[in-house]
Amino acid sequence: MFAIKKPLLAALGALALSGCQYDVLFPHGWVGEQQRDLLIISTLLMLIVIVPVLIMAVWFPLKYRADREDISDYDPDFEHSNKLEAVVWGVPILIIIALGWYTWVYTHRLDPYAALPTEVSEQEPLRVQAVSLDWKWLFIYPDYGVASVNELAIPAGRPVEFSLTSSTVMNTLSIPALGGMVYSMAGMETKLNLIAGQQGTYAGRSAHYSGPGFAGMIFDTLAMSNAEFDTWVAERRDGGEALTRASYLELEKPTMNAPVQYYGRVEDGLFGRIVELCVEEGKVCMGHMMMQDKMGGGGLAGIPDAAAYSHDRARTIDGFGNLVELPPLEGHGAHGAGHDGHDGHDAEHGSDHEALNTTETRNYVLALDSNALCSPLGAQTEAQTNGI
Amino acid sequence: MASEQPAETFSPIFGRLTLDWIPIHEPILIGTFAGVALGGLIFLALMTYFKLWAPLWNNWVVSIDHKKIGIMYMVLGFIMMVRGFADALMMRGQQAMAAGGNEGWLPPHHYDQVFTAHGVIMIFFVAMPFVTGVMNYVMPLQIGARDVAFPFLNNFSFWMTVSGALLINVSLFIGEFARVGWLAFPPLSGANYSTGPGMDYYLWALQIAGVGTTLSGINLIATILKMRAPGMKMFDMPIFTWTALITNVLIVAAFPVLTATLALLTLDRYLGFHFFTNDFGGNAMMYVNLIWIWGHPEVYILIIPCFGIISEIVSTFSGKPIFGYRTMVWATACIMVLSFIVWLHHFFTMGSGASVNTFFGITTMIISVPTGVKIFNWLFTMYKGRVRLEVPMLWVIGFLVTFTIGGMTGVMLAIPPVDFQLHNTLFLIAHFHNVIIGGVVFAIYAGVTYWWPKAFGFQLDEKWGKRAFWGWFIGFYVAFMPLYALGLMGVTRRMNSYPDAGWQPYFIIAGIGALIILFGILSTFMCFAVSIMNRKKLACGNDPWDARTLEWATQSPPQQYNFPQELNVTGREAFWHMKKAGFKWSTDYAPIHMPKDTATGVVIAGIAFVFGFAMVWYIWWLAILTFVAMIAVGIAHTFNYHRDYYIPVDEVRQTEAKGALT
Amino acid sequence: MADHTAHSHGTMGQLMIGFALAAILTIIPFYLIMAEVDLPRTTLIAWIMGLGAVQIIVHLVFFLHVNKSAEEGWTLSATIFSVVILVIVLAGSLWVMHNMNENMMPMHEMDQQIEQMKSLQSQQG
Amino acid sequence: MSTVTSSAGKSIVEPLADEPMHHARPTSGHETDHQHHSPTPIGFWIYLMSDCIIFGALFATYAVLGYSYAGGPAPIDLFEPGFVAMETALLLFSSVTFGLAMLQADKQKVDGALMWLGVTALFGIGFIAMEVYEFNHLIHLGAGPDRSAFLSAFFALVGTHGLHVTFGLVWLFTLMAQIKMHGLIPANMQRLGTLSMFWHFLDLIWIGVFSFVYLVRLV
Repeated sequence: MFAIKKPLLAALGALALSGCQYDVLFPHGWVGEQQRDLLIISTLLMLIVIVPVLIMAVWFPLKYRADREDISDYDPDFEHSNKLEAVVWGVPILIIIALGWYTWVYTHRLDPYAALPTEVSEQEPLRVQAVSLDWKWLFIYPDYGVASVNELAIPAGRPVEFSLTSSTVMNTLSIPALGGMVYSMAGMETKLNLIAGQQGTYAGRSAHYSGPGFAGMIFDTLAMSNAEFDTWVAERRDGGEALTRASYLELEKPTMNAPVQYYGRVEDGLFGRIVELCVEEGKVCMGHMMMQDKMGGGGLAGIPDAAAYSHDRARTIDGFGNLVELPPLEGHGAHGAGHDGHDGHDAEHGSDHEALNTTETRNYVLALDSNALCSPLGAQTEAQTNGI
Repeated sequence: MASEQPAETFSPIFGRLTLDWIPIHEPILIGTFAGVALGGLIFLALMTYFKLWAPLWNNWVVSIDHKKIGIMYMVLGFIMMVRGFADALMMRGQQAMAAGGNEGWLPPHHYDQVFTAHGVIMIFFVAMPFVTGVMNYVMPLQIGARDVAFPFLNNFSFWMTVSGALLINVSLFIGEFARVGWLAFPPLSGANYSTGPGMDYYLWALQIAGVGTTLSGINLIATILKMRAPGMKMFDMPIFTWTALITNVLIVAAFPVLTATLALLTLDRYLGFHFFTNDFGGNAMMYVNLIWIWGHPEVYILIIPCFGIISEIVSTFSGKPIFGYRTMVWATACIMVLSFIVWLHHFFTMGSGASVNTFFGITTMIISVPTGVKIFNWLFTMYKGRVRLEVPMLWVIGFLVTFTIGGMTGVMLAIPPVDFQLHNTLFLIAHFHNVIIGGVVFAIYAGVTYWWPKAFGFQLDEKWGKRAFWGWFIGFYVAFMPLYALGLMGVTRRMNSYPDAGWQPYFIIAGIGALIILFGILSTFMCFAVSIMNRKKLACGNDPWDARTLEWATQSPPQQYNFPQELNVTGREAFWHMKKAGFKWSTDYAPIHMPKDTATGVVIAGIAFVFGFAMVWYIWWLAILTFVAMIAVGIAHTFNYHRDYYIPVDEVRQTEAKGALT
Repeated sequence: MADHTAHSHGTMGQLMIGFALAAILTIIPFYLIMAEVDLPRTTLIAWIMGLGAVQIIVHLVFFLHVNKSAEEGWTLSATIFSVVILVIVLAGSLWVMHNMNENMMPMHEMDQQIEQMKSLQSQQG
Repeated sequence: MSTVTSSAGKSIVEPLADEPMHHARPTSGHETDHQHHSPTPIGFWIYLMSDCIIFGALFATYAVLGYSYAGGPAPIDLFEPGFVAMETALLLFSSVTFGLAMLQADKQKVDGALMWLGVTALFGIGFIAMEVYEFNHLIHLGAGPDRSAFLSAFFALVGTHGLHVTFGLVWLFTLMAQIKMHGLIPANMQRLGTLSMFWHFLDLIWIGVFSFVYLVRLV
C-alpha cells in the first residue's frame, strides 16, 4: 500500500506544477496560436452534439431500465420517426458544414508552404535549411553561412522559413511551442513556415520514428532578440570549422545523442546537394536525373551508370545503428559505355523508330558533361537568382 | 555504439540463420522463453495425460464447422491479446521510467521491436481474429444457413491466420522482430535501413495471414449473398449480418492493396527493386499513399462489425427493434464507400497542398455524420424501451460513452492545421486507443458475453463479468487520458526515453491505468474459468436473453447442422415473430447434407508457416520445397470428389430430442 | 439445367462477336503505334486508353457474361463496385502523388530549362 | 407482418462443399429459388475482383513511378510493339479457344473440350515463353528491375500477370487430367466454368497491360 502511495503523491504534485507545459494549448507563436484557436473552435462545435449524446447514453438506460416502477411508457414498436431522423442527420450535417468552412479557411491560411501574412510580421523571413541526419538535426543558415547541429537559434518576432530534407529515412521537424510539423524526406524538399512570438527556449525534436537513435533527435530552439541573434551568428562564424561536402559526409554518419556542434562556414550549394542526393563525388543530382528522365531517360547507353544514382547502399545500417560496409555497385562505367548492348538490341528488333528516339535522348545526355550532371539543379537556379 | 547484430553470413543449408541470432543475452526474452516452454510442456503433458490429442485434432483442428472455426478465432484473439498486452505493459513500464536521462530497462533496439510488435499483433492478430471470429460464428446462424459458402476455405483461412501469428511469435526467440512501427514506412523498412530478419518476419507474417483474411472475406460475402434462408430478403437481414457483409466487402476491396504494397516492399528488400528507395527514382511517399489506401478502410473493417454487435445487443436488451433499421443500413453503406476517400488524413503533414488537405479533411468529417447517426439510433432504440442492465449492456454503455469521445478527438485530428500540431503525438495514440478499445474491444466483449450462452449452453458469471468491465473501463480512462494530456504538450510517440521529467507523472499514471486494464483482462479469464466450472448452474435455454434473431431459434450450443429443418423467413426479426406465433420445430426430419472435415487446410497452412520461416532466413532450398509442396497439396485436394455426406434422419432425430426448442 | 449452363457460358454467336470486336479493338491501337500515325500525342493516348476501356467492356459482356440477370445481378454490382474502388485508387494516387511531387521534388523551373535545352538542340540540329 | 415456418420433410441440399453436387439435389419446393444455386460462381467472381484491385495497385504504382528512369532506358528504348502484338494475339486466341472448349463441354463432348483446352494451353505456353524471353532479354541488357523505379514497376506488373497465367496453366492441366478421369460431371463443369472466368479475366487484365504499360508509352 505504502509502495503505491508515494509515487502517486509525487505524481499528483508534479501534475499541479506542470501546467505550463501544454505547448499545444499555450503556444508561443502565431502559427501555433491559430492552430490552437481552431482546435478550440472545433471542439466547441462538436460538443454541441457530443454533450447531449453522452448525457443520453447514460440517462436513457437508467430512465428506461426494465425494473422501473412505471412501465407505461414502454413502446415496443417504436422504431422509426421521421422527425428524429431529420434531427440526427441534420444537426451533424450542419456542424460538419461549419467545421468544413473553418477547415477550408484555416488550412489555406496555415499552409506550411505559404509565407506568413505580413500582418503577423513585416520582417524578412529567416531562411533555415534543416536536415534530419541519423540521428541529429543539422540547421544551415544560408543567408549567414553558418550551421549548427542539434541547436536552432532564431530571432523572436521574425518569421522562419524552413526548408526540410533528410539524409536517409523520414523524420518530422516538430517544435510544438511554435506550431505544426512537417516531414523531412530524402531526395525531397519540404517547407515549413513558423514564427516565435516571444523569446525563450522551446523544445524541438523529430516526431516521426526513424530508427534506434530517434529519441535522441532533440534540440533546443533558442528564440532571442535580433541583436542576440546577430551575436550568435558572429560567435559561430568566429569559432566553428567549415561545413564542406567532406565534413558533411563525416557528420552524416550515424551517431546517437549527438552533442551541439557549430560550423562557421558552409560550402555554397551544400543543401541543394543534400536534397538532390549528390554530396558525394560522382553522384548524379536528382534534379538532373529528373530532367533527363523528362527528356526520355538515359537510353540504353545509360544502363551502366547505375552506381552514379546509388545513394542508400552506402548508408546501410544494422539494427543497432552501426554502418554496414557493402561492396559498391558494379559497373561504375563512363557515360555511353553501353553501346554494345544497345546495338545488339537494335539488331534484334531492327526498328528505325526506336533507334531514332534513343539517339535523341543520347544527344541530350551527351550535351551535359558529367560535371553538370553532378551539380544540383536547385542550387544552380538559387545561385542565379541570388546573383541577380 | 551499444551493440551489434550478428554479421551477415550465408550458408546453403541454414541461409542466414546462425546461432548468434538466438537472443541468449537478453534476460527478458530468456525469461519469456522459459515461461512459454514451461507452460507449453505442462500443456503437452496434460493433453497427453487426458488423451485429448485425437479429440483436439478431429473435433477442432480439421473441423470445417463455421461455429468451431469462429470459436477458434476467438481463442486465437485472446491468446494474442495476452502477448500484445504484455508488450503494452513493457512500453508503459519503459516510459514511466525513462525520464530525464534515465534509460529505463529497454534499450532502443528492444523497445522499438516491442512497439512494432504491439501494433501489428493488436491489429492483425487480436482485433482481426475477434471480428472475423464473431462474424464466422454468428452470421450464418443469423441468416438460417447450415454453414458458410465454402467451409473448407474457412478452415484454411483460419489456419493461415494462425500461421502468421506463429511466425510473429517465433521472431521473439529466433532472430528479432521489425523495428519500424506497425505500418513499416520505407525507407526505414527498406533493405538498407532495416537489415536483419525482423522486417522480413513482419512481411511474411502479414502476407500469410492476409491470404486468410482475404479468402475469409470472399467466403462470408458469398455466404450472405447465396446462403440465406429461403424468403429472407436483403432488407430482412439482421443489422449484424449487414455489417458483416459490408465489412467483408471492405476486406475484399482493401486487403488486396495491402497485399500488393507489401509485395512491392518485399521485392525491394529481396530482389533490389526500387519502388520505395530514396535512389533510382523510387518514391517512399507512394508506399505511404498505398498503405493508407488499405489502412483507413482497415479501421472500418474493425469497427463496422462492432457496430453490428452493438445494434443486436441494444435492440435485444431494450426489448425493441433497432431504431431506424434502414437508416442504419444506409449509414453503414455510406461509410463503406466514404472510407475509401479519406486516406490522406493520415499524412497531412507529409506536405500535400492546402487544397488536397482540405478535401481529405472534409471527407473525413463527412464520415462522422453516418457514424453519429448510428449512435443516435442506438440511443433511440433504448428510448421508451425496457433496458435490462446486464453485463452485455454495460459494455454497450461503456462503448457509447467512450467511442463518442474517441470520435470527437478523431474529428479534431481530421482538421489539417490541428493535425499539424497533434500528428504523431500521444494525442493520436490516445485517440485510436479510444476508438479501438472503446469501440472494438468493448463491443467484442459485449458480443462474447452476449453470444457465449449460444455457443456453449451456459451463461457467463455475472460478478466476474462486471469486474472485467470495470477493470477495462476505468483502466482505459486512467491509461489514456494522461496520453491526451501529453499529446496537448506536444509529446511525440515511440520515444524510448525523454529529457523532460515533467512528463513522467503522466506516464506513471498511464502505467497504473495499464495495470487496471490488466485486472480487467485477468477478470475476463477468471470469468471464463468460473463460468466453466459452474456451467451446470449457469446452464440456460436456447434463448436466455429473449432475443430477436434466428441464431436463438436453435439449440445452445447448436448442432453441427445449425437448424434441424429449413426455415422459410419473411420479414425482419424472424425469431421474434416466430416466438409470437408460437413456433415449434416439426419432428418430421429429412437427411441433412453436410460437408466433410478435411486436414488439407491445416496442412497447407503449416507448410506456409515453414515457407515463411525459410523466406525470412533465406533458406532457399526449403522455401522452394515448401512452395512446391503447398501447390502439390492444393492440387491433390482437388482430386478428392467425396467432400460431403448426409446425416441420416435417425441421427437428426436423436440429437434434436435432447434439446429442441420448447 | 442445360439451358442454365448454356446461358452462363454463352453461345457460339456471342463468342464470335466478342472475338471480332476484340480483334478490331486490339488492331486499331497497335496500328496507331506501329504505323506511327501522325496524330497529336494526347489524341493518340486518348484513343489507346479509350479503345482499351471499350475492349474491357467487350470482354466483360461477351466472354465473362456479366449482365444484370447473372447471379441476381451480384456480379454486375461487384464489378461496378470494383471499378469505383479502382478509379479511386488510381485517380487518388495520381492526384495525391502528383501534388506531393509538385511540392517537394527538386524540379523547380525544370520545365523552363527543358525548353531551353530543346531549343538549343533544334538550333544545332 | 412476418411469418416463419419450418418446412418439415423437405431436405435442404445446400451446396455446402466447395464442389456442390448438382446431381444429388432432390426436387423440392425451392428448387427454382435462385438463391440456392451454387455460391461458387459469385464467390470466384468476388475473388477476381479482389485480384483486380491488386492489379489496380500495381497499375497505380506504374502510373506514378513509370517515368522515373534513373538515367536508364525508357519504354521507347526497350519495348517493341510488334512483339507485344504477338503476345496479345496469343492471349486473345487462347481466350477464344477456351470459349470453344466451353461450348464443347456444354454439349458434353469430352474429346472436343479436351482438344480445345489443349490448344488453349499451347497458346498460353506460347505467351509465357514470349514473356520469359522478353524479361530475360531485358535483364541481359542490364535493364533489370533493379535499374530504375520504372523498370521495377514494369517487371512487377507484367510479372504478376505472367505468374497468374502460369498458375492458370497449372490449373488447366490439372483440370484436363480430372476431365479425363471423371468426364464432364457437374463438379468438373463447375470447375471448368470457374477456370474459364479466370482465363478470360487474365486476358482482360492484359488489355490494360498492353494499352497502359506498352502502347501509351510508345506514343
